[in-house]
Amino acid sequence: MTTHLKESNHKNEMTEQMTMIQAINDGMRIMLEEDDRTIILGEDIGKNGGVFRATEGLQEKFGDDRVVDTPLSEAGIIGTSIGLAVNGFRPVVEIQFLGFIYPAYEQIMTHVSRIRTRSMSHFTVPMVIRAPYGAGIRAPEIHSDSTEILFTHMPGIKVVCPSSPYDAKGLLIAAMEDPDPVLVLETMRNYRSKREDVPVGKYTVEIGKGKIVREGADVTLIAWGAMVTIAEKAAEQAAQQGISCEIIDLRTLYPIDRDILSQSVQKTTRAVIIHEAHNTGGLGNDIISIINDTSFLYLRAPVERVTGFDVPVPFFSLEEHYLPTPARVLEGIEKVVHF
Amino acid sequence: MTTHLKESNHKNEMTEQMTMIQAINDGMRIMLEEDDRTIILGEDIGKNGGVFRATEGLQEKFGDDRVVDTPLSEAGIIGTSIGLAVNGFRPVVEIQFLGFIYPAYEQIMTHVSRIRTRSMSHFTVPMVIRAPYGAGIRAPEIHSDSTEILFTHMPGIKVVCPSSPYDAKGLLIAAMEDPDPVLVLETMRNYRSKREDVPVGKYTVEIGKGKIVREGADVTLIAWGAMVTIAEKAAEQAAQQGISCEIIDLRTLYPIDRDILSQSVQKTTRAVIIHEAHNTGGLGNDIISIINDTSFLYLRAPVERVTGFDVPVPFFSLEEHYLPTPARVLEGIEKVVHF
Amino acid sequence: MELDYPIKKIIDDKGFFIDSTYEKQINEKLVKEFYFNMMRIRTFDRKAINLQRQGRLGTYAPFEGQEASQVGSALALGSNDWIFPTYRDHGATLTYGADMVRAFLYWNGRVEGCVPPEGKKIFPPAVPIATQLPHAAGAAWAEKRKGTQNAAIAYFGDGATSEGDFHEGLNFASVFKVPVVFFNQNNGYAISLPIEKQMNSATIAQKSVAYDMPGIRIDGNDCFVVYFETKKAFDYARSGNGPTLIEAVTWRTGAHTTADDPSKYRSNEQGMNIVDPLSRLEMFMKNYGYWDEQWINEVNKKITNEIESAVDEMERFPAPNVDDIFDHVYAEMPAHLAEQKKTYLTHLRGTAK
Amino acid sequence: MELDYPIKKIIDDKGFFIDSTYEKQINEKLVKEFYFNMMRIRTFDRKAINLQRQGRLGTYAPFEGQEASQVGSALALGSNDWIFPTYRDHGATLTYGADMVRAFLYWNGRVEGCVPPEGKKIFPPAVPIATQLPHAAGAAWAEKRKGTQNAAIAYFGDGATSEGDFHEGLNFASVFKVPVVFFNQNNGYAISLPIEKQMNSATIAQKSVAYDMPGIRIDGNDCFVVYFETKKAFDYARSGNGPTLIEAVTWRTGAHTTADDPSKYRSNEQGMNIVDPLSRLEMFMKNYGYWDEQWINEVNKKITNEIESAVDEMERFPAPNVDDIFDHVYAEMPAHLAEQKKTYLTHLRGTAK
Ligand SMILES: Cc1ncc(C[n+]2csc(CCOP(=O)(O)OP(=O)(O)O)c2C)c(N)n1
Ligand SMILES: Cc1ncc(C[n+]2csc(CCOP(=O)(O)OP(=O)(O)O)c2C)c(N)n1
Ligand SMILES: [Mg+2]
Ligand SMILES: [Mg+2]
Repeated sequence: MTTHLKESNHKNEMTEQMTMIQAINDGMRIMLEEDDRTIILGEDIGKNGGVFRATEGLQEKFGDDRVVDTPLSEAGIIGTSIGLAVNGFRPVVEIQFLGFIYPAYEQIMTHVSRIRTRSMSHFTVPMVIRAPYGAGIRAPEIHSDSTEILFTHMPGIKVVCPSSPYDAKGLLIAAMEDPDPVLVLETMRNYRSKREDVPVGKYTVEIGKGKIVREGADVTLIAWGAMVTIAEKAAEQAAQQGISCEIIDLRTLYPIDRDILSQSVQKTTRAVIIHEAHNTGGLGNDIISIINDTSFLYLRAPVERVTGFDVPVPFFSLEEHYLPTPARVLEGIEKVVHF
Repeated sequence: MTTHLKESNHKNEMTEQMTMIQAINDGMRIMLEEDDRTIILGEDIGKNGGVFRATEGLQEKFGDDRVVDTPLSEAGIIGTSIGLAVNGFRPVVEIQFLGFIYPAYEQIMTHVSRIRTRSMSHFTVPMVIRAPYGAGIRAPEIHSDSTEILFTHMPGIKVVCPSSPYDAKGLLIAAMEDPDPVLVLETMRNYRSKREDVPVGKYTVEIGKGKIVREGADVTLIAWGAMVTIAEKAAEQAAQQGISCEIIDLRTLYPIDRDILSQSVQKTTRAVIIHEAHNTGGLGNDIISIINDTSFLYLRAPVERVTGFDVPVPFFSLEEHYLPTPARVLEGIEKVVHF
Repeated sequence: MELDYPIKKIIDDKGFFIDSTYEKQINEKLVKEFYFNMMRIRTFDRKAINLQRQGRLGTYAPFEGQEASQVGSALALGSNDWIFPTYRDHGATLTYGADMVRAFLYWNGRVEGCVPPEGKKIFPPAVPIATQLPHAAGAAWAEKRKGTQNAAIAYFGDGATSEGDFHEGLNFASVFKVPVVFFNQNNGYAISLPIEKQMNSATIAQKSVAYDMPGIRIDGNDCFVVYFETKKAFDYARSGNGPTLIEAVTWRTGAHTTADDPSKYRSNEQGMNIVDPLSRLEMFMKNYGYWDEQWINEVNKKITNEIESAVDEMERFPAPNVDDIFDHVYAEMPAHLAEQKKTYLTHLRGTAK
Repeated sequence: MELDYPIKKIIDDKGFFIDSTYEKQINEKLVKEFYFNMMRIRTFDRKAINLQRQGRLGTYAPFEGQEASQVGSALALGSNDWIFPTYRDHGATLTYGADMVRAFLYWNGRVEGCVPPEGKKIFPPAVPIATQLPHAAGAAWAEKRKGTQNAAIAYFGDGATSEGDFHEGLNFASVFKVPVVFFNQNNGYAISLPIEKQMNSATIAQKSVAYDMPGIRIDGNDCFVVYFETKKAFDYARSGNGPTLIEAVTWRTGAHTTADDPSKYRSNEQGMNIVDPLSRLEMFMKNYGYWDEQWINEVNKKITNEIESAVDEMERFPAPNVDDIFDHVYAEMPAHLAEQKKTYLTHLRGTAK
């Protein structure tokens, strides 16, 4: 990959047990301390600390002109942040839920992603947009969308999607240091689902790099966000049948780490993609195309996709039926193995 | 396919030579005459007849309360049309260019496509959104987007994309009679590029059905909109090398006609997809997935895609370099044939 | 601008008439209707919070403090009018005729909660803020084009005024002079954001000037002024004069939702000076001889019974049907979706055994 | 509301002072600056139309009739201020210091046309209507936060007021009291739509009430009033008072763009009563002794030369570089894009031979 951020080495560094939401908070705190161009904006992020507490304590510490409660106006937030970004600041915007980013879609599609191109790099938009996304937390309608592809089909921005506290902090800091706009998708299901050791200092996780979270020989499972856990559970069950799964946590959705995908699939010769977005038009298709382009002759079975259905994300009493489950993933694994 | 509209039979019917823009105009005229629930809304569609003249003469004929010039406000147009649609009307909205649909994206994504689901079919949105799209007519920035996938990853709406006058009228009427919302993408390059015989009366082209526009044996070319012509030119050149191309004009982008794709690819064993949208996240990926799912064992070579690049559609002095050309398609054909 | 938009009231904080011109129009029937409906939705609201605490309901958005606004406005509607609520307006829709069982179901993540009784033009609650304003304008426009006397009302909060859709909805409504009432409940906060940070304007009512439509500012805790002013706006709309913007100044007594902790962003004292709309009505009833203990007791019993049995019915409601997630996407299911449904139902049967 | 927002003028249609308080502030230097700049951009504009007719330029959006608005406002800016134009505001950006060769290039579909001279804070023209308003608010906010005295101006048309971004931009600017001037050119039409159908409000200026910000309505064909009122708004902004909305009432003499046929939607008589801003300035100059034939001839010659040589340079400008479509998407090109570029350049070389 070509991004200039390198994964740091922290072998001897102090760490702390953090949840993903704490790690995100910590990442913003560090950058607010280090770089006074950093400015955080969003709805209810100040006194309230954000509806998920991602910005808890930051306004108290850095003041309400650096951690700014904005009016309820996503296009306004992104639009003014563009002005801030082209004029020397580094805005980090919280969109309360990914499903509420749509009013700002024009600003992102026609400006955030295109100002560099349009001005031949004279103006740039070093902006981070953070958005909680995904289903499974019994939230009201529209709060559970995972429409990542609306942003991966948009040259000019990058999209990352951490699944762990460590990656969340490292990718967020990388995004905040990136010279270009980065959308950070945060899976709500993982906000508090586990703690892990996270360095207390500054470090980055390179944008554009996936990670093998489980090594295996027979099938490659490709997932991101909350689906990594689903893949892990399915892999456990498959192991009991003697099927060895390798799992890739994609981590960056644009630009995709093609090398990690092709290397793994060429080794295992089979792939199952898991995502919670709708099947049609989902990012799974991009991954199938990458496999088609790079590993056609290696494949022993058609690539399987286990995804959300082609229906609006249901109201929460039925959302479990929308989301991929370990059982459905297992079926996909069996299908490619027994093809 | 499952839509209830059936292709009519017009062997003995009167026809007239029409361009695509005339055929579209004619389709709206017929429905305005036939169904007084029809109401046309948009910017500059009244006196001015639309910036492309698609609605020319309609306001004069049907009055300014049925062919309505609206304020410059896409979310307002779509939003109020939702109210009209749930309350008995059948709005047909013109968005001046697809690149200006983004301000209405929230209304389309969270309402147009979801009101049926949300209300268990109690409220429905029989609305048509027409949008000229695509590059190649030396238009200013943002006027040349082909972001169809923003709407094919949106359960609840259908997307059609005619490339010929006949299909344009037939699909438009089918869309206007459809009980669900339909986005009609109109490739500007074909508005006046050719005339053909079009029945003067009412007929429909079934939504969800592709069309073989050239039969062939060696490679299947899959295209829609302006790219059909590009595919045809490439097929001519390939024929000179003795390569026989079959061409599918997809016509409907959601739901895709999986049968026509799998039948053709299983016959030819090779496929090249041509679209002007960006490669990453483009509809080509969906088609590769369909081929993966249905025709894995038939394929002799990885599917090729010849598409717009992963860059914002350039300003028009360079747009020819963004768009697929017959020469690039020919390379793709050679690649799959000589794999 | 505040001076140009004084808050209109009919009764004061102690329940005495300020504007006695209304004395004649307010009779026992009306007063009891107010009391009944306000008490009914208050009881519903508190019950919902309780159910949520017990894990019998999902996250819930309470409207306590806003009963006069919701009941006063909803009672002003005719039975063929349209109503476009938000998630916080179940008080209004229940008053207008929504089904209480379904209102509970809604908060249990049941899509059935969005389906109105046949013939009641109650739109599903808008979750994306302000998006319902253009819908209401469109539905009202349709009524106008049909030549009926029906109108529409859109409910929305102070925070909603910052969204583009607020502006586009009002602009359309004013340009096409459609019979719609934009009913704003200014409850002081949008989640944690106080109105002073939401907007620079002293009032919401004054935003009507941008569209040359009437704008009025009323005491949203005075059910009488809410009722009569909404009625006026409807009359104005039905007579072909177009839309009105009403700012009902009220107060959200509780949390934004049951998932929210208001102590993080507002002090306990805030809102202390605001007299609860139900207490105010009670005082009014006592002041003017409408208070009838026996009737009150009966009414309260009736309400309790209704609510208990609605909860009961909600909890005995048939379990959610997986088919529903597939069956209402299109009028006719596309082939690929039918396949997804079939595969999934087969899978479910497989894992069930 | 129209009465509350009378159109301010300094000179009348015949070029005589109405408001003589300005007599002292208007001196020869200023008058000549106005004349020079207005004549310069008029000549540019007409040249561009000609070039388009000859096929030497793409579709072009003329601004004839709006020169007083564009020059009067642009001259009021300080050299460190920001300017956020639309496609129709090349008159303003040229006056402010944009490069004329690049202005021509822009209309030839050359992305180079968006790149301002170093140090000039000229944003690329906004094509999606009204989207630049929040940008201007944000850039102004940045200046405020940096503690400078710089401000920003956003240009936009009457049609733009209908978009949500107009509303959201003005709301943000007023809430955060940022130093920005929202400069509206009400030229009567948005393509074919007359302002009466765009909005129900009698004026655009009154929309300022929604944000409690100053709104003024000026004669956009009177370069003096445009200049002094814009300057006032900038002073107000620089002093920390926040934004102003200015409605400059003007007229688009020509077509919306060279692809548009205005006879479809407006009659020839419309606008006949409007005195051309340049003629008006000429009358003023003659009325008050500023008209100096010799200087005029020199200036016109100078302008013609400048424009001819700009056209010349535009046409001799290096051909568009295919690399550019790949090179400015990210600071560092992602691998897959590098591969696309390489493959395509190889393909090009292959087909070239
Ligand atoms: C477009 C959008 N952005 C954000 C949200 C999240 N959200 C839900 S309610 C709310 C505050 C609404 O405030 P207000 O309009 O005053 O209504 P209230 O909740 O006070 O009734 C927010 C920000 C949303 N639902 N939609
Ligand atoms: C979001 C969006 N919708 C539609 C268009 C197409 N369009 C270009 S200019 C224009 C009219 C603009 O009118 P106005 O704001 O009055 O500016 P003027 O052209 O008169 O200077 C329209 C509708 C656009 N550029 N952007
Ligand atoms: Mg509120
Ligand atoms: Mg205009």
